[in-house]
Amino acid sequence: MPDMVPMSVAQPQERQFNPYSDNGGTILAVAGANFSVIAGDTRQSEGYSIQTRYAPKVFRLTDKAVLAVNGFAADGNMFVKKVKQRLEWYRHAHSKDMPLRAVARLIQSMLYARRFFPYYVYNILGGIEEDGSGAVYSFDPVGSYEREACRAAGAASSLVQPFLDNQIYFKNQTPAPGTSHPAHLALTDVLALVIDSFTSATERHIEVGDGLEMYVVLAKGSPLQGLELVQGVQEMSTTTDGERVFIVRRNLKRD
Amino acid sequence: MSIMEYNGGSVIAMVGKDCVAIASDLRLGNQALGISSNFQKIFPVTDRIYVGLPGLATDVTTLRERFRYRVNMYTIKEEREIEPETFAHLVSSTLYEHRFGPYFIEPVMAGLSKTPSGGLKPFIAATDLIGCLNFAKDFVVAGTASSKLYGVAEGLWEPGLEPEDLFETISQTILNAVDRDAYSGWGCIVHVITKDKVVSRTLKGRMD
Amino acid sequence: MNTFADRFSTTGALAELRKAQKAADEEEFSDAMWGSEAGFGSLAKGVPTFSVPNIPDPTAFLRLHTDDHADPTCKIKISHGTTTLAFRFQGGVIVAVDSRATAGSYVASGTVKKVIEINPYLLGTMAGGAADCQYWETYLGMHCRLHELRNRERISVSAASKYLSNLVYSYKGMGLSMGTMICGWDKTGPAVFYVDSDGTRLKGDLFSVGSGSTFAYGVLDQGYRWDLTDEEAQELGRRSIYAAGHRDAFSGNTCNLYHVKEDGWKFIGNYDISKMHYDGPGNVLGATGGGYGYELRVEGLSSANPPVAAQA
Amino acid sequence: MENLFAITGKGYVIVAADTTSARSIVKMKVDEDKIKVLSPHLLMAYSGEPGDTIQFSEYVERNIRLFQIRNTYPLGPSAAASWIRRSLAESLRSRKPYAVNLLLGGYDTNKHEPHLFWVDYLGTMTEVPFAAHGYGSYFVLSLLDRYHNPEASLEEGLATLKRCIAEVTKRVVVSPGQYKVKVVDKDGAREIEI
Amino acid sequence: MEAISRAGTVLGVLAKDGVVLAAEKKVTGKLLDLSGAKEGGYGGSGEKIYLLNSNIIGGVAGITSDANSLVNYARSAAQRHLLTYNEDIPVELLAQRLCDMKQGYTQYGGLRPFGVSLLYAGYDPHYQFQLYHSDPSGNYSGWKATCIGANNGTAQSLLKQEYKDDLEVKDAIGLVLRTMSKTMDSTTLGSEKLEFAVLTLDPTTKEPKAKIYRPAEIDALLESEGLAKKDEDTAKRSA
Amino acid sequence: MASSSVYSSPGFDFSNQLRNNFLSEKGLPLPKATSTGTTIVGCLFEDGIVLGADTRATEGPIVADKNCEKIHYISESIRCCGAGTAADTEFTTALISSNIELHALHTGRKPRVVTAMTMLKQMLFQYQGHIGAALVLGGVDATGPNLFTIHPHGSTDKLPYVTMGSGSLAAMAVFESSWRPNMSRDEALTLVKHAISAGIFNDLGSGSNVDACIITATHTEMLRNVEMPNQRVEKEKKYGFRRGTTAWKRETVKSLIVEEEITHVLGEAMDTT
Repeated sequence: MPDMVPMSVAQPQERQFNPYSDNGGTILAVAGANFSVIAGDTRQSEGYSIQTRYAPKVFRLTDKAVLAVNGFAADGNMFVKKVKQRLEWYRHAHSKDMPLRAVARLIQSMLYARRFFPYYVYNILGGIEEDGSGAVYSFDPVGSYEREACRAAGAASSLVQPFLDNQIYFKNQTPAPGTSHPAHLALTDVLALVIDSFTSATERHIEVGDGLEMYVVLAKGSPLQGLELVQGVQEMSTTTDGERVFIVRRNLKRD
Repeated sequence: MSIMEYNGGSVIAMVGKDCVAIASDLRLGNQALGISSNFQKIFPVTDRIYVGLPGLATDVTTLRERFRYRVNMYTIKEEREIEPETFAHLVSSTLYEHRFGPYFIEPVMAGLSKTPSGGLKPFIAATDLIGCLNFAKDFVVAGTASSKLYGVAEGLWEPGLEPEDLFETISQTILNAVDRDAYSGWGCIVHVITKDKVVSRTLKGRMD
Repeated sequence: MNTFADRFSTTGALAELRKAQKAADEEEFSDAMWGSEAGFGSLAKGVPTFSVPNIPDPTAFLRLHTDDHADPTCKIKISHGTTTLAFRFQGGVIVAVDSRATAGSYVASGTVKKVIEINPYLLGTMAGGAADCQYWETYLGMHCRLHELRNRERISVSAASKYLSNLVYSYKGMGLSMGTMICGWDKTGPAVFYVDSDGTRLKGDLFSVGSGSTFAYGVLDQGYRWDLTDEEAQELGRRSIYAAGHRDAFSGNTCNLYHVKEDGWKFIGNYDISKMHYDGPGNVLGATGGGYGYELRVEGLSSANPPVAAQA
Repeated sequence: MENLFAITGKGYVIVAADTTSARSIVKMKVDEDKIKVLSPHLLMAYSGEPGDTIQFSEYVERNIRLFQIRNTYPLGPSAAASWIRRSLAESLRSRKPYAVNLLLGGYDTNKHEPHLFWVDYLGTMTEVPFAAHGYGSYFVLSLLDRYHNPEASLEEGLATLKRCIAEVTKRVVVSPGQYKVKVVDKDGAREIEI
Repeated sequence: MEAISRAGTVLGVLAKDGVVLAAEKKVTGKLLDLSGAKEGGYGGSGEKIYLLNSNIIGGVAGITSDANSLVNYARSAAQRHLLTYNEDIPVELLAQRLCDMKQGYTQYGGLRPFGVSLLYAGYDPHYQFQLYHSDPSGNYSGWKATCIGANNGTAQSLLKQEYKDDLEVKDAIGLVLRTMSKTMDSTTLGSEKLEFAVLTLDPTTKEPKAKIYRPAEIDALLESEGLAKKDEDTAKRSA
Repeated sequence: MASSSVYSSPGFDFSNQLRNNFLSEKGLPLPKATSTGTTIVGCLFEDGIVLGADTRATEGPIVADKNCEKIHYISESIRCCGAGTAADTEFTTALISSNIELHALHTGRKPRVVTAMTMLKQMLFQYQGHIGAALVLGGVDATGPNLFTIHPHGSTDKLPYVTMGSGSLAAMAVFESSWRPNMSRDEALTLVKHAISAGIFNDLGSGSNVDACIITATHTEMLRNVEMPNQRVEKEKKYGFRRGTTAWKRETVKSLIVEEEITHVLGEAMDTT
């Protein structure tokens, strides 16, 4: 990465092979009982400058799987392309979409194949499992992965994740006497939390902003759960009888 | 591993309705090793001013003693208690004096200042390690968990919180932030300063 | 001394890797990809292949971009820090681990599964690079199954650990990081083997691996006996992981406890370390009741020794 | 590798230090006393950079003694600890800082309480019920979390100390063989054989 | 010395659970601006009794300007001790510090000694409650009850008669006020002529707590002791 | 060590430097101070000068202060915008402000902008760039309006329109395309707002609000937060907690209304009542 600090002291030049750059941004995914929400901002930056205000970080892989990638944009785009290619092959060979569980393992082996020349990408895979439950899988750059209920990654992950711990897992909150915390949140609550997470991150992290894209994956046969009332929702699914994918867009601050 | 992370520790201060709150964790570490789970980083300056000193622990003690000395001398000479604004500048200039060999501390101050009409007004401030003052209207944070604190506080803080609600908000903020920080934690303490009392509570935080 | 050896030993491995990479480049778009092998396809060939940057010293490249100790600003953070332990006793093997993953000072996850269930009779633990452990132990599981199919009997713990050890040893110097304990029950009874990415493989009764291992040893050594009852042994495992989770900044969150017996392993439970501190592990076998935390244990006790007269 | 341990109990502090003085890979001396009796009710165990340890501990010893001569009463444990910490913190700002880690055990004869302070070479100080310096601390702190009892009798305290020493001897690669143990209580400071 | 014997009386009595200090104000008058004094102020309202550190109060007799300078010195010395040892300065040590300085001024030509005597009433964990006296030459001594300033001889002998060991603070307060009322030049005793302070232990924190009385509180106290203005008969009777 | 007075001697104290070198030799890198990524600008118009600044202060990629003040007071008709290390700009301008005041009292004349500029450049040059202050200094004096930039190493420029900080390129682009000599006051203010906005929106180091200051021979007008294009939208949810949500172990209440206002905390505050 070129040194952006204008007043830095000259250092001895060293030629090193550095194919990586950090393009900022943040992604986040939350799994519900029968849905999952996968979101990312759309700013792509390098150092102090914005490369583009609209570079999607979240991609629909199939009707039941959505992948968010964050880190080095070039690696990320290439990686998504390759995953999509593998899924396409799978569809041709098996005439069905690859189950989410299998997509997760596929992504692990694809990332680990580059163990010695890693993709600089943090992946979060969200979608619906074969049993109809919402699921989120998070990956590190070399492929270790884990199924979780919510996960933030990228530049502002350390700002967003503890907030989600508190609001989604109810960490450190004692329930009112005689009650207990709900196991799953409603879709509209999750969407509100996601939007607030991103507006908060935009306030305090310079690399987050411009736009927000939220994908919602609904389990097969699940009702819309208030999604129809959300302003600007758009359906992306290819079929109407399987899992359904929706996208919701919001503006974020541009400073 | 930055030197600010050597001993760990974080502090946050928040403004409420006619009150302020300041909270810190209680860990003293030696890098990854926890040494003490009762290391105070917040000290009373006067009745209505508290200062939190997260950073290198040796400087926590040294600066605490220095500030106490300078404030006591101020009180002796001026024959009145120091005001939070004045104290903030005392802190700031003490740190900037060491511009080229700084103390590794990022102080956070919270207090109630007297208004000309005789009322009390919430005051919070923070400085970086060389004394650049930041007078925020909502909250200020510092320490190893600062980025986590910013994120949670930005989400949870609302204007006009009553003392008891402010206690809940600041407690939830610091507890969840330090749980995501390896170098902070081991219990937290919260001080809520109102016009007629200071309530200090030790929280039941994660001990790992 | 290490770097000296590295410089002269990596060349051989490198050439191998280059060859492998060439194969991989061709492999990636080969016919196999179209079939059902997609995903683990490359594994069926015996040794998986890896792409390597086309530069003189890929190891240095990897170190430059992933090792956060050498350069805190490096981009690819590989999570470190862990406490895992396993010990053998008369009733089998106890395996206990924490669940925290950290990247720098950030606690990246508090729910990591650091026990890898290789098959119903074998467990592997995870310390060091999470991906390295996950991947190679999954890979080991595949080969254990192949062994069973070929030889009509379960692989011994010793053989499985040797297989893993040989695998990672072939990548020595390339930057793999793995410290694992392979635990199981075979014809010889309960067995624990320690295997790491340097190629070390040790048979023993009691091991603890990771940044918090010293704290675990402190409690484990004092309470360990061969003739522990099952309950005592499980309690000792929990208590040791708690000790490490408490003192070590890079360990904590929860403790996962497994017990390997003759008929395979059994998951005993997941215990929150903070809850163990304040309330103890709950109503479980072997628990002594009450929180493990020091200040809870000594509540109301005082070292002050006022003379009797002064008290009166 | 040097190890210092200290444990408080009912009305006393036990301070233990290994007795080896090493240079490179050689043990130069195996019966070195690393615990100074600073005043009738104050003990200081030290480890760190060879040379600095002796110079600093003697400097402290003489100054604490001087205070006592000048002012007819000895400094209390916490006042002494504060002064020592300050000396270390100030030395850190000098051309040649002392790299010395300390454990200060004392008995407050006014309040009838034992006090134990953990001080490192940066001048970090905290009061604790038990403490350790050196690689041994990574093993014994968890052990003491489990076994330490603030109301233990001296015998029980020494038994816990023996556990610590046994653990370190078992697990640390280069562990010192012998330890010197001193205890301070209402009757003053004295050495104990274990 | 001359100045001291003419200065307002300062009187101190040590009790087993506290120390009491009282002083006679000389500078009085309708025109004196006492608006600052009403607040209580940091260093005592008037001219005679000062808080030297949170565990020590001092009473001065002598040249007021010298006294101010010494009080400042004492406060700095106490703060320096707090800075180095993180504990309140022991009472005797503070007396020593001041005497070291006072003595220095007697030794060199061209420098005038301080024309001030002081009483130090304080608490520390070493010797509990203490009362010291220091004179311009740099001597200091500990007392159970003593007096400096005008008429100190009379007061001393009165104290000698009336002092009993195991005195409690409330008895000491009475003793001090009665003695003051007899020794003071003026016939009436009231807040405009008297400064008064007590050092005790805070019952909850067990830390020393100094209380320098406000004018209104002094009057109230005198009232309760039956020594209020123009009430000398009662005073005599109770004595 | 601390002097016995609250008023310590002026100047820097280097006593920690040896220690910090010692610590960094031990492999503990020294931390970074708050810096203002910043866009600051200034331009001439027919009656005087307009200065402008954004209000974001950053610590690495984190926004430390969303609404800080970067236009500092030097004298009634001289102001100075600061970019770079925040504490340095703050204290350098404060020091020069006080020196200018003394200078004005000494000479009995209104201070000149060049005087302030010379003081600043001499100070910065003396510290060889170690004081990281990049400044835009503007004001009106007896010689008319003057506008300078001062770089951290002490070099200066005198130009009709200037920009500094990480957003300087974005802001300069606006000036280059639209600045004309002898603009009116409103035109100049609008131009400055545009230039700062360009920095706010296109440079990640700059953000939040626009501050401006218009200085003419007779009058100085500080327009704090003259534009606020980045107000946070209302949150989707309320995040109040039920009282009793947080578990706590111990509570102490220090009452401040009783007559004895202070409880004793080891020599902390002194009791006088």
